[in-house]
Amino acid sequence: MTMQPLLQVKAISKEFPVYQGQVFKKKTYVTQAVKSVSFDIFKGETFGLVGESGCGKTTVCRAILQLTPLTSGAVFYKGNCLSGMAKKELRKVRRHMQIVYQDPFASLNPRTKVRDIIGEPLVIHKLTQNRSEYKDRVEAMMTMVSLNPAISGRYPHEFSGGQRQRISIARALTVNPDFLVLDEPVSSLDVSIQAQIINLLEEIREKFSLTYLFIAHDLAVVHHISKRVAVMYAGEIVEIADRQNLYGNPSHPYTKALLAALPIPDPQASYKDENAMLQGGNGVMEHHAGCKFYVRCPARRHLCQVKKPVLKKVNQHDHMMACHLGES
Amino acid sequence: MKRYILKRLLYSLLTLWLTSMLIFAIARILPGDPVQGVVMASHMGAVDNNVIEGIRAQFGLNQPLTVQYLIWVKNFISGDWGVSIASGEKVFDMFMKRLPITFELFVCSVLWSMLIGFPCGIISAVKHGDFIDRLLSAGAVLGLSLPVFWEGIILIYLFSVMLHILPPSGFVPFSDSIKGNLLSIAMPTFIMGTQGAGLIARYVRSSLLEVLGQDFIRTAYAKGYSEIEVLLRHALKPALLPVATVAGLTWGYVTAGSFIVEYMFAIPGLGRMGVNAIFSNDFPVIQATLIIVAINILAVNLLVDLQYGYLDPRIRVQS
Amino acid sequence: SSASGAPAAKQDYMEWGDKYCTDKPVRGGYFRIASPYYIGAMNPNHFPVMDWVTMSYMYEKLIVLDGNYKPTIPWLAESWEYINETTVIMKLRKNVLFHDGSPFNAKSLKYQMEWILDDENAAWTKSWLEPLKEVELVDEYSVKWHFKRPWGAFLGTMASVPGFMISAQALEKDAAQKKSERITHELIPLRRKARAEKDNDKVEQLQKKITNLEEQLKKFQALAQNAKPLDTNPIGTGPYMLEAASTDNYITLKRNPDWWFGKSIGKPEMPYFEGIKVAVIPDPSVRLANLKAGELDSIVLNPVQYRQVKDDASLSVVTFPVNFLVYNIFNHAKGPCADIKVRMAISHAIDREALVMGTQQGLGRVASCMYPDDHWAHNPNLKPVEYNPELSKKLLAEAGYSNGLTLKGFTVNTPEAQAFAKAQMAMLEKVGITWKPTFLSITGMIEPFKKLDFDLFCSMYPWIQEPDQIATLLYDPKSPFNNGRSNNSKAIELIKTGRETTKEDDRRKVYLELEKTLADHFEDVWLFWPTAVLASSKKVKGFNLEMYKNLGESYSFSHPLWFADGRP
Amino acid sequence: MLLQVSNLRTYFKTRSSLVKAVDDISFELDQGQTLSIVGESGSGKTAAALSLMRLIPGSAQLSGKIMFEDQDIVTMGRKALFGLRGDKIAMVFQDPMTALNPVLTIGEQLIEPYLIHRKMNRKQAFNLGIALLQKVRIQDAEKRMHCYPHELSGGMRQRVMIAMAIALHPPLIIADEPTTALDVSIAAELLELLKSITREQGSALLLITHNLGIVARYADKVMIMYAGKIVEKASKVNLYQKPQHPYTQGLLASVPKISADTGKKLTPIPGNPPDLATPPKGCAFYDRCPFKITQCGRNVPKLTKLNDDHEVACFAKEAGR
Amino acid sequence: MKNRTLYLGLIIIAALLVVMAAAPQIAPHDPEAQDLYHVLEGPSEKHLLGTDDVGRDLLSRVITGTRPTLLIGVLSTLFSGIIGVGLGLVAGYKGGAIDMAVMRVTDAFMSLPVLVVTLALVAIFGSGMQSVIIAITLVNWTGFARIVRGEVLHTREFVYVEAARAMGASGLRIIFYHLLPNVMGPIIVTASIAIGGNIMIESAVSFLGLGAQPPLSTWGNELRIGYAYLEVVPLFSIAPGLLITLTVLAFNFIGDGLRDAFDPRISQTFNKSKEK
Ligand SMILES: Nc1ncnc2c1ncn2[C@@H]1O[C@H](COP(=O)(O)OP(=O)(O)OP(=O)(O)O)[C@@H](O)[C@H]1O
Ligand SMILES: Nc1ncnc2c1ncn2[C@@H]1O[C@H](COP(=O)(O)OP(=O)(O)OP(=O)(O)O)[C@@H](O)[C@H]1O
Ligand SMILES: [Mg+2]
Ligand SMILES: [Mg+2]
Repeated sequence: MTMQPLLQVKAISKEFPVYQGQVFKKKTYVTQAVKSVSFDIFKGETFGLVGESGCGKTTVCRAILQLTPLTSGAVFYKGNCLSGMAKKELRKVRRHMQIVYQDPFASLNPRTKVRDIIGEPLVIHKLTQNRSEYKDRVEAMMTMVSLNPAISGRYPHEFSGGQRQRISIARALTVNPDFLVLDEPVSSLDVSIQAQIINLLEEIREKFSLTYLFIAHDLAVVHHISKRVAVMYAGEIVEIADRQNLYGNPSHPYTKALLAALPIPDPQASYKDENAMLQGGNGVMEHHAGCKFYVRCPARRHLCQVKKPVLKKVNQHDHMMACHLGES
Repeated sequence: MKRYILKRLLYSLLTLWLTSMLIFAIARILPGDPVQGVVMASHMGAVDNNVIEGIRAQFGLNQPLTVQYLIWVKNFISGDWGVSIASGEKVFDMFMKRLPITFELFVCSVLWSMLIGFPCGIISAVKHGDFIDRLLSAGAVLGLSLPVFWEGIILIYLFSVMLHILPPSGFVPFSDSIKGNLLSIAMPTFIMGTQGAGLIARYVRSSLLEVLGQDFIRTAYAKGYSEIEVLLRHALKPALLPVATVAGLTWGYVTAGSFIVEYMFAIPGLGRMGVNAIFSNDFPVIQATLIIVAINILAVNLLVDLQYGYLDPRIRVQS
Repeated sequence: SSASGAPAAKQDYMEWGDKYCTDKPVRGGYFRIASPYYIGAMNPNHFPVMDWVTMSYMYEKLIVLDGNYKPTIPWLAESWEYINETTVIMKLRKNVLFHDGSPFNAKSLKYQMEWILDDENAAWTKSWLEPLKEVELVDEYSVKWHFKRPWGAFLGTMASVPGFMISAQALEKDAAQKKSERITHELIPLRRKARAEKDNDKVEQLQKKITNLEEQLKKFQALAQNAKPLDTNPIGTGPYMLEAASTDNYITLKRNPDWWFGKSIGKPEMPYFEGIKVAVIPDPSVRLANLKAGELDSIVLNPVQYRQVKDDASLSVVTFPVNFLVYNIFNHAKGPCADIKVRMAISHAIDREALVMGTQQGLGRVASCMYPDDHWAHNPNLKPVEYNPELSKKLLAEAGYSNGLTLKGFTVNTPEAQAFAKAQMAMLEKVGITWKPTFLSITGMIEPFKKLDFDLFCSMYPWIQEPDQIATLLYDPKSPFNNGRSNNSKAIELIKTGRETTKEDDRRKVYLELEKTLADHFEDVWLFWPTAVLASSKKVKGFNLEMYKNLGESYSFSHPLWFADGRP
Repeated sequence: MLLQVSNLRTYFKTRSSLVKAVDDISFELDQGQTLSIVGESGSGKTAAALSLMRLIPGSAQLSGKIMFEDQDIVTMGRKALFGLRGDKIAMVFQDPMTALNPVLTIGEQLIEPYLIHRKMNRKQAFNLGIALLQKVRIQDAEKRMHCYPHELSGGMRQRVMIAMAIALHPPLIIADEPTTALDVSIAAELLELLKSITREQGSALLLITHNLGIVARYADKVMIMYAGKIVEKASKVNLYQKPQHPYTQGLLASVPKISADTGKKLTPIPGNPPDLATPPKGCAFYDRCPFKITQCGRNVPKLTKLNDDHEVACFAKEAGR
Repeated sequence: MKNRTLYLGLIIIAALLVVMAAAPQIAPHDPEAQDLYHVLEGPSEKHLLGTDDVGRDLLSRVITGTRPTLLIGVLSTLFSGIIGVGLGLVAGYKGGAIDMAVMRVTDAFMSLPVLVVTLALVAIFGSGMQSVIIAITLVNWTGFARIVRGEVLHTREFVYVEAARAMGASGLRIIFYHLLPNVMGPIIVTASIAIGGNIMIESAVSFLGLGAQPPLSTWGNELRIGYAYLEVVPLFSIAPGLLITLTVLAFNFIGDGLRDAFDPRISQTFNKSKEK
């Protein structure tokens, strides 16, 4: 693969100072939400990102779209560095990169009519000449995501979760972007609506040859939609590979654990590997030099506690992993 | 924590500095020569220009404003608050005489407003939508919306002229007679407190409604608590957080109210002194009054901010 | 003049008996009254004094006024005589003690006058004594007053603030204390300088100065021992003395058991009240409520409150004339009112009768000029300006304002003054004059006065006693209170003459002439002389309206009140 | 029978309409059993669960019968109800982020059931609380007792909720989507925990979820809800192997499977669920149903027994049988 | 349920607006016509409420007083709202140094007692309706600024705001299009309290003699003069007093109602769960 990637994420890190206090905030400590994460996304592919809740997936998305300043690292879009780009230019680039948020309830302005939500990017980027063109575009978008244009005058709270997620998608697509970040677009939906949305996303991708960064908890969903998948744990990528390799040959203990715990909708089936089940809580701050996964890892060794594993190739298929296990 | 308090204090001082400039500006751009004003107001008849000029010079009115400001700040900090133009008394002494009176009135009013405001707010939140809620809510607004002086004169006629229960006006110091003292501040306290009570009731209600709508309240019920226990053990504390802010605001309301109430009820407190000073443009007193009120309000807000941490652990500063 | 020692029994003001009061006075009780202001400084010569009523319970004047506001009644002065135009010999009452036990005599009088004249004591009354050259001691109870020039207002002045007799001992201590304070302040920088100075000569010089001051300081400190500032510890000769004071709250006075007057007329029970409590209540409605609630025994009401008490069976209500003037000032220096036609038009446009009716409940006397109709300087031949809107319109047209005239102005921001201004606005509107007064606090008025930024200003002048005072104040161009910048040369001449005329009859003529001159020039719009309303609880005894009307303040001083059964 | 619900209806009054969140449902649950409720979001699962504890707002209308240990919760007096909640029936709420009081420590909240129902003193209760935390495998239990909810991770908070629910060994535990916000490994761990506790204590578990994988693993019986009604009720195995209602079939078909051919499209149920405020006249699924017959548009189908542990409410099925 | 009070409020205000607009027509007498020989009379057939201190018809005075009273209440609220909301939005959205600066200034203004500053400013600008409005505005914007800032701090964290940024929206657009409508609820409530509060401040200022100037007459002014005659003509003070209270109540009812309409969460009742 010598192709130029559409998006390059180079060693991005993000720290959040944790502020406390009502009126006068005070920095108390720093959360390392994302730590030196790198990956490339190629045109036309769907790149899946999974990981435990709170491991920094959303933060990666926001970092890519420059919605939060990076602590270090850089993001390149079509070879241009986005970090440190002038505001005006960035706003132009943003036309081509859109995001669909995790929470369909929170990401729509509750006091804006659906037609104005979907049409807002058109207004911002001044893409339509007049009212009727605007209306046409909005209606076309709504039809595409199978929403009835007749209800364009309603407010978000009058829609169901699935419909809202479709509104978000329509909004993201109005400006014909090249790259779409999908941050858990289906997590809060039930399975049938989830299926609707996933189908819709796939259709659109084929139709407009879009590129996706797709995040989800549900490994089956990620499996279904992604070409390559990265697994995150506590702000770091611990494993990254294409779908077949990752699901067929998981290497990192955390990936193994995730796959092992995957509930299968068949009462007769049993877990793949009961031994891979994890113990201990998540999110507990671990302050040692070694692997973040150390405490919960079923295969931990002493080395893991003192030395931090780095992401490196485990086989020829660009399968990378950060664990001492692979080492001798 | 210490650092936080320090920083918070620093901000308050910064605000105070801004306030002091505002206050100085207000006091100095008031039109009219205070000295001449007092001469006119005191009906003393002929006073010639020399006398007036002499008095003016005493107050250093001929220096540039910036110099006057700096001198004022310096003196103020060192406890020399100047001399009242209207009475010739030392402003600091005037304050010390009146402070306890106004303070008593304040504390009683704030207590009273809490005593009334909290239960009303709680009941009307619990009985949300019921008749009693609407009654209490209307009552709270009424408390806010009765013009102070009007309420005052009606109460005076009711309780003093008709029923002879309370003295119509005047202040009896605590040291003279405890009963007399309490009776003499009953009506002023009631009036000042009602305003605050209205405010508190409204805020307690809405804040409690907000809390009562939250999921953890349901959790509490699920454990087997009764309504009253849920209210006391789970709802009240989180609901108090926004109310604490309002308690700070109430303090401001009470301050504003004190200016008229003290005038009406002939209570020799700071409020009345302030009003008199404004009318006679007695700027040493105006400045001192305003700065004290400002310090007072800032301090209360500071306290309110600091105790947020105790009410809400999410805000609590970790050391 | 009467002989020293015994009071002149035949004098009216001392009349005391069945003729005026059938009840027998009883002693006891605290008399509760109210004042809108706290008294302020309690040395009448200091600044400011806001409550003269309370002041007069504690201090007594040399001379008091009769029913016509003429300074004829001997009080602490027993008798006086003009030896010539610039000298008066005065005999003083004997056996009068100040509240601190020190005697009132020629020496104390002389000290007080010198104290007032001494710049260091910052007595605002100093300018009143400007014509005074010297007070010469004749014997223990007589003094000779020497003037720089003929001083017509001398007696009037002694019946006024400088005539309030103060304990010389207290004055001296007070002054000494102030001086030692001042020296202490002076010493601080000197000492610092001396310490810092390198040059030996200069150090010596400074040291000398310091020693000098230190000696003075010692002297004054010795003098000031146990001194209490007079401003808070009044020492007079009056029937009551200070018991307790709480700033802005109340003052209580207690009976002076050694009051000379009662004893001298054989009524040692005088004064009858055990004490007086003056509550400070700024709001008039609250004052009235206090009276109705039985918390006060007597108050003076606004005329507008008259309706609220006149039918109250529990109160006795009397109305009596007061020596105030309510009038409008013209701006003589600038604007349309410099034109006499305009002034006449305005004067004729105001229906004074209706004004008194509507805004004063009919309580008030329509004014012809500045001196009230019961004042000795009042000119009885002058008639109030007639209400005649037609004439007014005609005059306006003549003045060139046939299309109407807009006037600027202001007035005090009390409800009474507002009602008053509102009524006048409507009257002026009828003849085509638009007057838009703003309502200002007293201090707020000073700017527009200075800038002459008004045409017509609605005002009041209180306590018209010595005719020279009001005349000088309002119509002398040099006066800081001549706010209208009136500059009537004839009037100015007459005022000067009045000041230097010492013969009573001659003075009166001068003032009658002055009034006529002012009236002829429509110098101001004199509206009315108010009438006061006094409401008291039925228990308060001893007030005879007839006698008060005849004798004025000399009656109040000589006829103290009492409670029917010695209790409020 | 531990719990017997018959003709339960829960209607919410809103400003403009009456929302029939739960509309005439009946089911029963025995000791030691796990009953799972599955359904679209907004189909009334939470409302049904809350109704069981009468935790619905005062303005809501509740009717029917909820017989729990021979008492009817619907008509029960307040005192008895308070005695029941937490002691006999406990609930793990949907969102652990908001279900804990943010201003009280974990410990304070955890020991409340003991204080309320066992009248213990604080110290005793506190020790029991530590044991509870250990039971749900929270490390440093004693230290954690003094933490505030915001100081814990989502998974830990969910554990605390579970600990609180099992404190008094209630005969019935209701768990309302206890793992939706969590990743699979933590979810699995928590459910294992819950399951083992019910096994040990013999409690019944009412498990609400829309994750069919979880149902498959932990439930004994399954109830499918659609628009406030039960459309299918069966034992787990029956349901997965022979789903009868078209909605159930649709649900099962829409689940993506790892083993499946990745190129294939998922097969969702077309259309949207109806508005509960204005339910259609006939079957609520009518618009989206591929097998609808005329009757479906006119009448509401009743739940009918197919065999001992399978019931379905569908005219098409009835007709086809 | 709650709507009933909203309607009641609306009806009262509508009635007042009608009275305000049609004042010249419905006032039975010329409100300025004085009759100095019939002052302070009780209610009669000719004067339904009696006459005031210079013999004007009280009813007509009260009717014509509607306009300035409402104007003072509404305009000063409007102006302080504009300033306060503007600053609050900017401070809350921008954060950092701007926020800090704005909030310090706000705190400084806030720590001055409303009445005193009003008095002082009125003394500077001269008394009269304009200065009362200016004065109240200068003091009252702080409340708006604080509340709006607080709300914005909270609202700007909503994902839809970030979504707008992701779309390339400018700061101005976010502030006015996304933040402002969503903080409208608290603004409305604050405004409804403020309108009443401002009418009260005006009456207090009038009480101290610095309010609106004749011939303009506000209820506050009427009340202040009338209160001196409480015993003679009780209606002189009671009528305007009741009207003030009624108006303040009405505005508060409207505010509460509108807030409820704006904010679905408020409709929750005791022990009810959050609607999803
Ligand atoms: N604005 C913020 N301020 C402080 N900490 C933050 C902020 N945003 C995220 N974090 C922290 O950064 C970490 C990563 O958060 P992020 O939202 O990226 O996780 P996530 O992987 O998207 O989780 P989820 O699956 O729950 O969506 C968390 O610990 C979170 O608490
Ligand atoms: N307090 C309430 N007032 C009015 N309507 C309500 C109330 N609570 C729930 N509803 C409505 O009742 C219906 C059922 O809600 P419920 O919460 O039981 O759904 P659910 O099946 O639990 O959904 P989810 O999977 O999203 O949790 C929904 O339409 C909801 O809007
Ligand atoms: Mg996320
Ligand atoms: Mg639910």
